[in-house]
Amino acid sequence: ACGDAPDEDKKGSAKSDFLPCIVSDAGGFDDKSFNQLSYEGLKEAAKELGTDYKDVQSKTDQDYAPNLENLVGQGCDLIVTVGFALSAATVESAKANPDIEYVLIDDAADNDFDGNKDADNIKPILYDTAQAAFLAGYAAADYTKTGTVGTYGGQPFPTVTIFMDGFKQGVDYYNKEKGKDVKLIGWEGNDKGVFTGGFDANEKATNTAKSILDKNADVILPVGGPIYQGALTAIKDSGKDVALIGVDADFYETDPNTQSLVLTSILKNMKTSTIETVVAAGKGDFDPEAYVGTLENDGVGLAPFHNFESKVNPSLQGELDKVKQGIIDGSIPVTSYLDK
Amino acid sequence: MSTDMKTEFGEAPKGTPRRFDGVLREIVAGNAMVAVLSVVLAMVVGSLMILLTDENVRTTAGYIGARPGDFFSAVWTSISDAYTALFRGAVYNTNLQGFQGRIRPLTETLKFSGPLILAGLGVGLAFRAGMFNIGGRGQMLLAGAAAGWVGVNADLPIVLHLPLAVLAGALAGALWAGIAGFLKAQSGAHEVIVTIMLNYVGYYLVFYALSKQGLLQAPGSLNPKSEAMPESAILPKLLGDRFNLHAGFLLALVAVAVVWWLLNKSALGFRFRAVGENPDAARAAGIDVGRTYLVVMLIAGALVGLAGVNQILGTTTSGVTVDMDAGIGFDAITVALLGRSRPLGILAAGLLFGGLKAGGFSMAAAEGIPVEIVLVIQSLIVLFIAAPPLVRAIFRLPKEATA
Amino acid sequence: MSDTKITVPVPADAAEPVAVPLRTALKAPIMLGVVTLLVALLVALGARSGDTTFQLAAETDFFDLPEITLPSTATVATLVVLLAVCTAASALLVSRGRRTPLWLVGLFAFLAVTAFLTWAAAGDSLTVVGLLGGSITLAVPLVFGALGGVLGERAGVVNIAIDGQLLFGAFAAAMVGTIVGSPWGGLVAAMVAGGLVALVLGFFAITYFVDQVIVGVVLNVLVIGLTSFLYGQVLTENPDKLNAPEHFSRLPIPVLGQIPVIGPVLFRQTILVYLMYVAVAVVAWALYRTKWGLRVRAVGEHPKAADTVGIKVNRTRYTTLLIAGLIAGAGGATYTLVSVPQFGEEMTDGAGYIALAAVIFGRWDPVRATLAALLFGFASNLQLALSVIGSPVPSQFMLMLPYVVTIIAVAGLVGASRAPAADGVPYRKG
Amino acid sequence: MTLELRGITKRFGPLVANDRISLTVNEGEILALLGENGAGKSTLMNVLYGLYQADEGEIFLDGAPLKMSGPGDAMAAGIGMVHQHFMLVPVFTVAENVMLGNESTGFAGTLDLDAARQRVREISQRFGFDVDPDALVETLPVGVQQRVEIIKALSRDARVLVFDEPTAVLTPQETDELMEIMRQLRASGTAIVFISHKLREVRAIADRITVIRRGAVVGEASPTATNAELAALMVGRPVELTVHKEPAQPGPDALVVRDLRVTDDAGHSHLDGISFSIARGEVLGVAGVQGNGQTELTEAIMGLQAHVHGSIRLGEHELVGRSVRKILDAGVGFIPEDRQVDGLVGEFTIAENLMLNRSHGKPFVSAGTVRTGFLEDFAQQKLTEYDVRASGIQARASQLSGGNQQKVVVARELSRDLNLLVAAQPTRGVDVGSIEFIHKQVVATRDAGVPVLLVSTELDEIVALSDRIMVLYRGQVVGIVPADTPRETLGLMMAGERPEGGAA
Ligand SMILES: Nc1ncnc2c1ncn2[C@@H]1O[C@H](COP(=O)(O)OP(=O)(O)OP(=O)(O)O)[C@@H](O)[C@H]1O
Ligand SMILES: Nc1ncnc2c1ncn2[C@@H]1O[C@H](COP(=O)(O)OP(=O)(O)OP(=O)(O)O)[C@@H](O)[C@H]1O
Ligand SMILES: [Mg+2]
Ligand SMILES: [Mg+2]
Repeated sequence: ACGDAPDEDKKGSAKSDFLPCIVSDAGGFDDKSFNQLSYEGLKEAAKELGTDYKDVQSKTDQDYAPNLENLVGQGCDLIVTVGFALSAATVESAKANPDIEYVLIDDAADNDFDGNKDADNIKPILYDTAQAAFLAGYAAADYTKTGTVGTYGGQPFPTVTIFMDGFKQGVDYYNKEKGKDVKLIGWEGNDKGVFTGGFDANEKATNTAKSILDKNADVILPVGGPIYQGALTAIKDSGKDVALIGVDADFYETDPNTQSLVLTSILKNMKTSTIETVVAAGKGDFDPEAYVGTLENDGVGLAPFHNFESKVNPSLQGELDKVKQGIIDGSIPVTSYLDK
Repeated sequence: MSTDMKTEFGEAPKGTPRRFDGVLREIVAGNAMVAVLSVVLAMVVGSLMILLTDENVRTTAGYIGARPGDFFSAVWTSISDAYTALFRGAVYNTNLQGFQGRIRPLTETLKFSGPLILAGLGVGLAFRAGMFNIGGRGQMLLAGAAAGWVGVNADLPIVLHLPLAVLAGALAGALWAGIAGFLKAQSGAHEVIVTIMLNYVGYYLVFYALSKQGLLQAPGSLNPKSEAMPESAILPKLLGDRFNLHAGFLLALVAVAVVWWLLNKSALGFRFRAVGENPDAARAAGIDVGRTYLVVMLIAGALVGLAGVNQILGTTTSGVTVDMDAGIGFDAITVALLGRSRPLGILAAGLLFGGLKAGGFSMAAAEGIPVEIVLVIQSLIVLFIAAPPLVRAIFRLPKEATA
Repeated sequence: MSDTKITVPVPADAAEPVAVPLRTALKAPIMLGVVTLLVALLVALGARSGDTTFQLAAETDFFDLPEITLPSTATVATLVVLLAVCTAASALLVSRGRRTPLWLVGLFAFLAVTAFLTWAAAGDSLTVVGLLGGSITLAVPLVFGALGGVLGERAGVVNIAIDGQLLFGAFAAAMVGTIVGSPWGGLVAAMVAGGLVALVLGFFAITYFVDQVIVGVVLNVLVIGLTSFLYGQVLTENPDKLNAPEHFSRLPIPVLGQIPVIGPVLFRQTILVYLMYVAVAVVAWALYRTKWGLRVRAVGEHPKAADTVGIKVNRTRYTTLLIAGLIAGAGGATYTLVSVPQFGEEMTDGAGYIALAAVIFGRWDPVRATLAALLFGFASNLQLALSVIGSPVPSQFMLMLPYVVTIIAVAGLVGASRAPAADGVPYRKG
Repeated sequence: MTLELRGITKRFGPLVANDRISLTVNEGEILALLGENGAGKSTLMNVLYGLYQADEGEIFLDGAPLKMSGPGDAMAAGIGMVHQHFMLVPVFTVAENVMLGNESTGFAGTLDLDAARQRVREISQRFGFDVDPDALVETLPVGVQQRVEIIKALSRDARVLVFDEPTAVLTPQETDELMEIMRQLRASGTAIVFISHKLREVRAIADRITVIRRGAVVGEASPTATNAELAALMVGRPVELTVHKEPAQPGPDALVVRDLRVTDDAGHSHLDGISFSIARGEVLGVAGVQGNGQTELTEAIMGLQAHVHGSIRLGEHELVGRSVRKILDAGVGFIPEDRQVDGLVGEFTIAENLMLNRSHGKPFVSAGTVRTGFLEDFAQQKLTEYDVRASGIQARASQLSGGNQQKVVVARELSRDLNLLVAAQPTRGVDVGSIEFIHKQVVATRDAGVPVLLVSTELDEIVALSDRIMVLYRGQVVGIVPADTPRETLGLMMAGERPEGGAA
């Protein structure tokens, strides 16, 4: 079918000449995780600013430097880089191009470990996800009927294990407070835990989830992009009543397939942070100060129960609010790799 | 892939190694025309994919009946922009100021081709002795980890430190590949299986080392990554700090020369080729076939190892990661095959692939064209070059007289 | 002509016999010894107390099977002794010039695995059914891929493109399965996709005599490039309409599924697993028992001989390759129609290369290749099961397990294997 | 029934393998084709059998033109062929090989192996063969494999049968049996084309003889012609058919083999305690049907066998347990029985093949580098000396004809100082001209004082060259006899019968 020709080229519309850009890590922009959320944030910010944007995906670690270099060559004014893996390349590029603003997601940009970021024009954006995961752990422990909850990750990266760490602390805290003995499968701390070995949704992910369900867990927290798809399959296959906990974004909204399964999600508001940072930079207010998302500043949080509202203990939400308060005021300590 | 077909069966084909050759020799015989046309053909297919990604083309296609001119000009712009970006990224960038800036892409191409040539030599050399080395990934990882470990932990002046780190890498690569050679020699274990498995084992081994304080993980860090390399262990830049091209490329050129000598002039290479072409005759002529498998894998592993060294001490000096092989271990197979397992062929194939890689980054950044297109173009080039009669038929060239 | 009398050989005088070691036969006892030592070392260095429980029954079982609880340390110690006995038996046999029988190796493997499990799962319990059942699911794409590989190579075409066939199959299954709205449509599409890759392989390798290794390796790259491209450009544009296939769900077989242990392991699987059983049986039967199979094997062993009896060599190779592609493609469907309900870039993660290893490991025999794939699946699943229990070994070493097991098996037990004689050699007529 | 080839021309690139050849074969007649290596005999037969398409010319069966697009058509027309290089699948059983392409099937394409077995038995019975239908072809001695080829051809009721050098691998007895079969077939009306380099056989059985040289028919000969006449016609010059040699001047024993035992990986015994010695300047011929341990004997001496017990002493050196390289360095020259498998690297040039077993040092290698100049001079010299017909020293070995390949191997082995020469089947498949040359070289080597171990299935060759003859049967020495022992006695010994007067 042939449509009508447009009267005028739409590209001619007025634009700011600010050019924000983004580089993914090896996971790509469809990782259902931080690359995707940051990318969506950048797109939205560009729309809000009325500017063009450029994006490139990396396939391997060796792509970061050339990708950054080529973006610099394209005249980007701000470059968002996603993930700790890009840290070194970002620092290098930032040092070489002091006029360009950089936003590094999920890493402190401190490769010499002196406690300070290594280039002034980088804004590191970090999330103390353990705090939110702590709440999820508490909720899971309260929800479980079998007395067993489980988790598994893609690979033992700190940005992954921080979820598992917080989750474990939440379960432990619940056990201590309530004198219960809810068991956590899949994470013992110190890198000992269950990992699929990669961030692909594949049979390994499914089987990993299945093994955990075999141990009688009825709440499961998969951490690492699309590997939660494996849990979906495993849950459906098992025919059991198992609840899923999402990560990064509220699964209830981002993946409607999960609506009947998702107990809650551990939120990392990367989209919002990206939008805010990029829009501010576009308006000339780039603030290179590091940002750490916490429960207090709503950088991290716990999603609503949605369909599970009726299935959880009526008192749970109240307890969670109290725990959250405790974490914010420091009376309930939550540790993570960010405290070093 | 066996070689123990015995006598009496007349013309029953013997062994594999020759399979890597017959057709390949034809490639040499085929003229440069076929090579050029293969590239053209692959680019044409690439163009179709480029068009698919271009929104302008898609929208104008929507009203092609109403204003076909729009469509065709969009098509033209799309393709020419893409390949211009490829050229600008790989050879010469007219957009930049000054000759130095403009020629920079060429130096990037050379930088990218360095490890491809080194690893390609490793795969190709093993091929010549009848060993199919799919273990480039593992060998690069182990080599990079070893070089990185020496880089981070030794405190020496550059004249000692750098060679020591390079050597450590080559040695680690050699040992890792040597396992496959050793097992083949000792128990006949098929090198294809062993090298594939060693890729994974090597990956997790390096991963473990990178996750362990005191082994390779940067002190105080929790990420699976080592410290950055110190100045004294970094391959020097060849054209000053403005260019990324480093001495790894020289290493590759030297390796080409050495492997050329090895294969064509040395007694050892003579034995490699003899074993690769006919292990039975080699054995009857007093050549220790098992030992040859081991030796060739050691050298091949060292070469692939140098590709890993090139990455850690040259291209990405910010530290060892589990992803540092960047698929080069597998690309090397294609490079070696395209280069017909001959050193100069591998040099040429490595340069071509290096250029496509450099250009691919530029296409992605400038035109938003997915880098997968480069993969597709690469593989099509190899396929077409390997099938001259097909290319001739497509372009209706006269048939070459069969030898 | 000095001697007219017939000389009869004199019996040997004291020439001392110099024996060259029976290397091939010695491999088995050496390997068994190494494994025994490793297991013993585990116990010595990492003694773990507590009981180990093996759960035999699945929860939904018809019969109630008891759990077996064993004192960990004592059991492992006993098993190590048994392992040592097996090793000694093997060494004894070899010293008498015999070979180590397969059943002994099998028994040894069973004991070694049990010992390892008992040790690793001390203080915890292990679901045997889950362990075995999961092994099968993990092996499904490998088995299909290996069958495809075996068929191709039996006809004389080295099929390195298995990975490409799996990946393209997975892609087609996801996309078509979603569009058609039925997993069956997806399965058919996956097979067609695998067949397509095979035909391209045939086109270059058979018609144009291009080196089969080159074509195979390159096709894998090409398929990665194409599927990743289409994924990024097409599937992600509208994932709900293009990349959300409906699933094959589990389909327990009524009576068989109720057999203790075997039932839940073998007969409470998805339709693809049952298809796999059928495929293995049919391929094995067709290859060894039918006219077609005889011709395929002839073409792979000695194409010229086949030609002289009027068999169309290249046509046979094409059809066999096509069938191989269809089978491998079906294996690809597992990724998107069983494992997870969507396609992801490079989601086969090199499984095709593992399938290739299974082909060689299985000595180009469909049943043996299947067993090799199952061994790999078992080792992978063992790794998972143990890390879920919370094994004392760091996760990276657990993840290495299947690959290390394969190397040990290939080096220790299989050794040199002989491919079809004409494997990889293009056939040109005079 | 009459088969007629008219003006057949077949080219391989620039090479004209068959140049307007015309032939006729009639029912109940044996036509022999003679010609030196590479004359084009097999090519012509492959055209006849549909394996090759002729560039020009036609084939007529009973006056009607035959359209041939493949062997299928030939078989359908009743043409069968026993190929020079066996067309058997080594890993198949006899029955499977015989049924291949002509399978009887049951339900759903299932093979009917029983029918095939039955057919094998039937034909075996008719011609008095002893062939187990279920034996794997690769485990069979070549003589039996030859029979399988024949059964295969007969099982399709061929009216025209082509035998392309069927006797190259047979013992005298087997050859006689084959001749008998051919006579039987002729009597039953089959037309036969018979190719052989052995003039004696040709004269014994042929009704007519056609001689081909360089692709073209050069003449007809009658079976009554003398060997010398036939040879001259074939080669185009007079050929010396008998080996002239002086009586041996044996020196002290140089090679002493004591109680040699060889087993294979599976533990089967191939040599069962054999002992013998060879003196300097003496040729010991090893006769025996192939598969009775000859291969294992030569390979054991060369260090190529894995499981060897006993003693092989060459002068001061014990050879058992040494590496091949050390054995070669001890001055042992080796002409392997299959030049293409063990003797040459096909993809290597002639020059490279000439240095194949001396790649570790002088004179071809110094400081790890091949001395190219030296090698080329050397190769050039050997090319002339041994009259190797090739485009040059850079020609690949695989491009040479069999006779010339054999000359390259012989040149390599004889161009260094030897203390022992092991020659296995040195003239297999080689034409009379080249045989003459190789035989002279072997005698010259002996006369230079080198002990020679000669293994051949060709009794003529053994008798002509040897000073003493050792007969092997089932891995044991039946006896060691003088060279003038009657052929009948040798034949019986090869069948395992101990000669009279010899103690066990
Ligand atoms: N026969 C052989 N088969 C395979 N590899 C060999 C053989 N001979 C030597 N090599 C390899 O080539 C290398 C250098 O060759 P060279 O001839 O110097 O060996 P070599 O062992 O020093 O010789 P020699 O034993 O005569 O002293 C050796 O170190 C060895 O790795
Ligand atoms: N497929 C082929 N391609 C190229 N040349 C060939 C081919 N087959 C045979 N030739 C050449 O054609 C010529 C005739 O070969 P042919 O095999 O017919 O000889 P022949 O008379 O049977 O010799 P022999 O007595 O050694 O068996 C030889 O020069 C040979 O090298
Ligand atoms: Mg810092
Ligand atoms: Mg011939």
